[in-house]
Amino acid sequence: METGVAPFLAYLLAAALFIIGIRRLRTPETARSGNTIAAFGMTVALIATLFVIEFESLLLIGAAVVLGSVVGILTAQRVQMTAMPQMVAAYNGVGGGAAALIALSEFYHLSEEGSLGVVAGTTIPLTVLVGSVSFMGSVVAFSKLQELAFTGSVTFPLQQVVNAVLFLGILVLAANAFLEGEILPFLSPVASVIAVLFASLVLGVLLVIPIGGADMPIVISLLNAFTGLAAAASGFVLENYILIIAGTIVGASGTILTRLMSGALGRPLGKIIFAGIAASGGSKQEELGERPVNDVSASAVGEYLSDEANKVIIVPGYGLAVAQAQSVMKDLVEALEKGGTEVLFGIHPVAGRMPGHMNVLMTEVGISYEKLLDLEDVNPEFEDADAAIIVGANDVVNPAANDPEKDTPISGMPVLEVGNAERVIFIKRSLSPGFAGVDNPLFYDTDKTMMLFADAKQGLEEVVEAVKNG
Amino acid sequence: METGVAPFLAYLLAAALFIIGIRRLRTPETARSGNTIAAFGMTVALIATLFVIEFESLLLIGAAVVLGSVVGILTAQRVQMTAMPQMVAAYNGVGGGAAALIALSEFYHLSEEGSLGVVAGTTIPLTVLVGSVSFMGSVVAFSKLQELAFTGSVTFPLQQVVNAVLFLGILVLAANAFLEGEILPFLSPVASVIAVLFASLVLGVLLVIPIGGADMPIVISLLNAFTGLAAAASGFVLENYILIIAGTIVGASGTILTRLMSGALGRPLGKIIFAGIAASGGSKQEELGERPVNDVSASAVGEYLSDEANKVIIVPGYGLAVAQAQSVMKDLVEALEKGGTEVLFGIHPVAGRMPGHMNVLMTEVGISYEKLLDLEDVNPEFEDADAAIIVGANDVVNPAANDPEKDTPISGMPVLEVGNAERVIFIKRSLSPGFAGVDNPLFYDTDKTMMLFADAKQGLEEVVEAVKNG
Amino acid sequence: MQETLIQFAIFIMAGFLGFELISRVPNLLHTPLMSATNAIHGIILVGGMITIAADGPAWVKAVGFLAVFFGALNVVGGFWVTNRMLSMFRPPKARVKRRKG
Amino acid sequence: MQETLIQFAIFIMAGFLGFELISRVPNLLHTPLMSATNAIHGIILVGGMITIAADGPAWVKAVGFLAVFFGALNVVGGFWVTNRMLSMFRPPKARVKRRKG
Ligand SMILES: NC(=O)c1ccc[n+]([C@@H]2O[C@H](COP(=O)([O-])OP(=O)(O)OC[C@H]3O[C@@H](n4cnc5c(N)ncnc54)[C@H](OP(=O)(O)O)[C@@H]3O)[C@@H](O)[C@H]2O)c1
Ligand SMILES: NC(=O)c1ccc[n+]([C@@H]2O[C@H](COP(=O)([O-])OP(=O)(O)OC[C@H]3O[C@@H](n4cnc5c(N)ncnc54)[C@H](OP(=O)(O)O)[C@@H]3O)[C@@H](O)[C@H]2O)c1
Repeated sequence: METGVAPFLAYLLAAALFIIGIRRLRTPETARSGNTIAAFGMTVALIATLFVIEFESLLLIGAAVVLGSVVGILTAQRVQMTAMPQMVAAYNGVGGGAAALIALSEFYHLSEEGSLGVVAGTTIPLTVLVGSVSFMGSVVAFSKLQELAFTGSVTFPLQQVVNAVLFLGILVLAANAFLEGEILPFLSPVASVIAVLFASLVLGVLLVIPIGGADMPIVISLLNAFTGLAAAASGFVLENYILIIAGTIVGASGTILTRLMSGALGRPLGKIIFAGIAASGGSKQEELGERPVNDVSASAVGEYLSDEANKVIIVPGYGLAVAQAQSVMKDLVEALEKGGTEVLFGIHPVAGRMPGHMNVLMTEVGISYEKLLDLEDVNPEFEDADAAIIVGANDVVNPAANDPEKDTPISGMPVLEVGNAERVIFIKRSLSPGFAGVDNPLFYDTDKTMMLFADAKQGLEEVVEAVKNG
Repeated sequence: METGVAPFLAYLLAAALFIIGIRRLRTPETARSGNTIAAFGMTVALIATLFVIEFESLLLIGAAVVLGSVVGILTAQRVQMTAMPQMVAAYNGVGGGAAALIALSEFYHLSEEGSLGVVAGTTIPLTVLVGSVSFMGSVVAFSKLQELAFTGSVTFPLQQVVNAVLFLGILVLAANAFLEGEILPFLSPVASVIAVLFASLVLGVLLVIPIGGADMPIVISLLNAFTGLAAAASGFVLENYILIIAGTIVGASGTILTRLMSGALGRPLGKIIFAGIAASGGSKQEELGERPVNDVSASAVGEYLSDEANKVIIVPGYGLAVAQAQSVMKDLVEALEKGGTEVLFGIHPVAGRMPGHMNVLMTEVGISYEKLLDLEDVNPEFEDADAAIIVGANDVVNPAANDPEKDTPISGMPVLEVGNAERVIFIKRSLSPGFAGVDNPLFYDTDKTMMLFADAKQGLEEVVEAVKNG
Repeated sequence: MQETLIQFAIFIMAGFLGFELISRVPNLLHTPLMSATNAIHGIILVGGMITIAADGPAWVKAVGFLAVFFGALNVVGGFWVTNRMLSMFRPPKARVKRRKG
Repeated sequence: MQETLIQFAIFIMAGFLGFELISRVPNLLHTPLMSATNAIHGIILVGGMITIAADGPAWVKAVGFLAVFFGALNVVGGFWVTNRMLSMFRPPKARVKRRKG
């Protein structure tokens, strides 16, 4: 389809606005305006599109857009910050679904016209496949994270074989569509593409159910890249440059974030996706309950903090998000600062369940991002800190990761060196390890470590009380 | 011109190799391979071009390429590192010249075919203009830096008016070429473009002669951007994507470096180019010879360094390059380190006469780049340094730049805070200020500062002797 | 063919650009980044609008309708939630210069 | 027209990409960077080769010859001298981890 000059330039403007928007996501000061600029770019692209399409369809389009927007606003406005991973999954899924449906109807149009070339003939089934996998994969990821269904790792015998057969079937159907029914004469090309769509939906489910809930963010990031590439592929079919540019940029983005996460987890991506080992991770924990720990009360912690601590570094982790303890955390910071104690945060890149997730939760309750130091910046600070308070985290502070004698799933991952602080205070419910299932030697350092066994929220509340009274 | 599939993909590969090559210029470890990769990309592009052109021309092309390569290798192999600015100017100039000549002959071809459209009709004269200005501008810059001709600021009455008239003339000639001689019937289109070329050569000279030699790096960087854009413009005319991509990337590069330099100089680009004030800069120096300074001998400096200094930070500047003192500098480092003194370098972004120039000179003599700290990294180091040795530099260490009461050409420029060191040692020939013509209050701090008045090379040699004996 | 080649060139350029752009976003902002890029791939909505506008039987129209609905949900929800997140990254009142190292 | 538009799109993308690429090169390497990009715009040599190959009178051939000569000088000299510079940036023998700040 030839786009006119004005729409083409509008698309180019939109692409430039996306680029400028993403550039501005580099600093917290400019990030919000960056998002606004990108949204403006989207508006430009959509308005330009209205000029290249027939007038009659406007009503249908308008209805769908309004409906989608309303649902989008309602969900986006209500979601809790701790539920961000599943929200991103949901929006990503519908994007993938849209790509698959568009490819399907484009296939219908092109084969009606009889103008299906090599490019469209191969790209369309691919887009249907990728988009559908992204859709159902995201649905499953959403259900896992929201704990609606498929929690844990769902496996069944011969799973890999079933996946392989299904994938082969999809290839045959795609070839049949491209070759106009020469392979399976009873299936018309359009019917074949529809079959590809449904088979890919099933594949999406099967691919994601064996992966443990904690690995979901990686899956979501990967599916995000997939959806971007599906959009780019649609751009090839529709000969629309804005789709190619924006889709590819998102594809690259998702790829980088995925690599970053799997890298920080110290496990190759392939293992996460194909082995479903994540689920078994949690079960590796050895029974070590016999070793003594320094089990303390919240008031003991509060006393130490208000009497002895001039500088405290807090390390939040996944458990804080689960317990929704972020606003109590703010209370603790205020109580400590009122008493003249300096408070900093050490945010590990993979703390929580989504990259940068802890930063969002802490800023949500009004803790300034200038206090949120990353790994490199905070590690030298522990040396002159009087206490490191670890709330609902384990892996990101586990010195076992850098013990050359141990071979653990987190071996080699740089961690926050909380052990350099004067005292180490853990607030968690038990001695159970975290996501990676690796026991933490710091728990048993009875001279240095205080273990406060409690839910993060309750524990923090009690500590805040104690600090205020202390 | 339609490029075939294979050459097109080869061009795309070449573009990718350029991009990867530039990416690798980010760290000293990878930079050399980056340059090799870019050179390989160039080879790919050139070989691909051999497949799109007629066989008969190969001899002519071969001869020109061999000749150009021989001259290129000979000059590149012989040039001294201190002469890098003029060498870059020279290569840049020939690139601009090539762009202008190509545009001219392309104009001839298209007007013969009668297929000169709006795009080519406007782009070609522009390319001729930009390329020719870049050519002669670079020639003038080269002569200034090599001190062959035009040294200092060459001005004459009504210079701006002459430039404006010349520019208008070029516009008329260009319009005449585009309108097939409708404005000046006695000049054929091709003759008009030739006239544009010659007039632009003159303009190139006139634009650059009033700018002082010290401002030349900025001019060179700007002309570098120009040549890149001329190459991109040729790409539009020849419908060749590799020219567009590579040319634009270089255009962007030159623009950034130019902004960086003029920003660091604290003067808007417009002033540098249109006012020729740079020349007057050096003459602003006030006569302050009466104020006492602590004039010392090389042996006194050597004695202090070997007896009292455990940590020394050296700040090299333009004078070091002029005096070719880089290898003596290496001797000094070795002598000091032998005596157990820690030696670091503080490299200001605009020290010398080209961005990053001092780094090249220091690494040339084998000083490890890990010792070359930039502004941000070195400033905190001065506090526990026993001496800061400033060799042939002034502006980059001048505290007057940050004196709110003074309004100088360098006001606002961040400088190296040498005053925080225990002692400050200047090695320069006189009390004359540097490029910006701003007197340095540190000269007159007789308690803290030692002034060793000497040529950088001689002075350093004597200091090295003294350190060895001390 | 030429057309496809050029699209491929654009694709390669956009890929490089994407890598450069994203790799400079700090971890602090990775969650909003993921959410914002997620919204940007809602650009697929443009494709949906073009497709829905072409002639076709009811089922194809229905498919197009669903696609546009999905796309709009992706775009609007994505940008909205990103904005909500980023509005929390307020600049600190008393700006403390963060010590390096 | 469509062709020119697409070229323009490529131009814009390359411009953004150029900015991102260059702005990440540290000052330490700015001189080699300037020299290397200078060599890259020698790509104009491709244009010279195409032009010289087209038919034309002797003066046009001569112009083309000069253009190719200039272009080759730009390319070869530029990469060569950059390589000379960069070969001096040897990795330090005893690698001292540079203290931050
Ligand atoms: N950020 C990402 O992008 C990402 C993505 C995927 C995976 N991961 C992985 O997730 C892990 C993150 O490390 P992390 O240190 O943040 O978490 P973690 O190592 O998984 O530890 C979480 C801890 O929180 C505690 N906890 C759970 N619920 C709690 C509650 N209600 N109150 C108090 N404590 C509670 C658990 O101990 P109790 O049961 O004893 O309370 C557990 O030890 C890393 O291994 C990382 O690789 C991260
Ligand atoms: N790097 C860039 O990209 C760039 C580009 C354009 C302009 N600039 C400007 O250049 C300046 C660079 O600052 P800078 O501190 O390096 O240099 P500077 O301020 O220009 O000072 C150079 C000093 O070197 C001394 N000198 C000259 N020849 C000497 C010799 N043979 N032996 C010993 N000393 C000699 C001069 O003093 P005596 O005459 O007393 O010896 C002069 O004070 C800045 O103002 C910068 O803005 C830089």
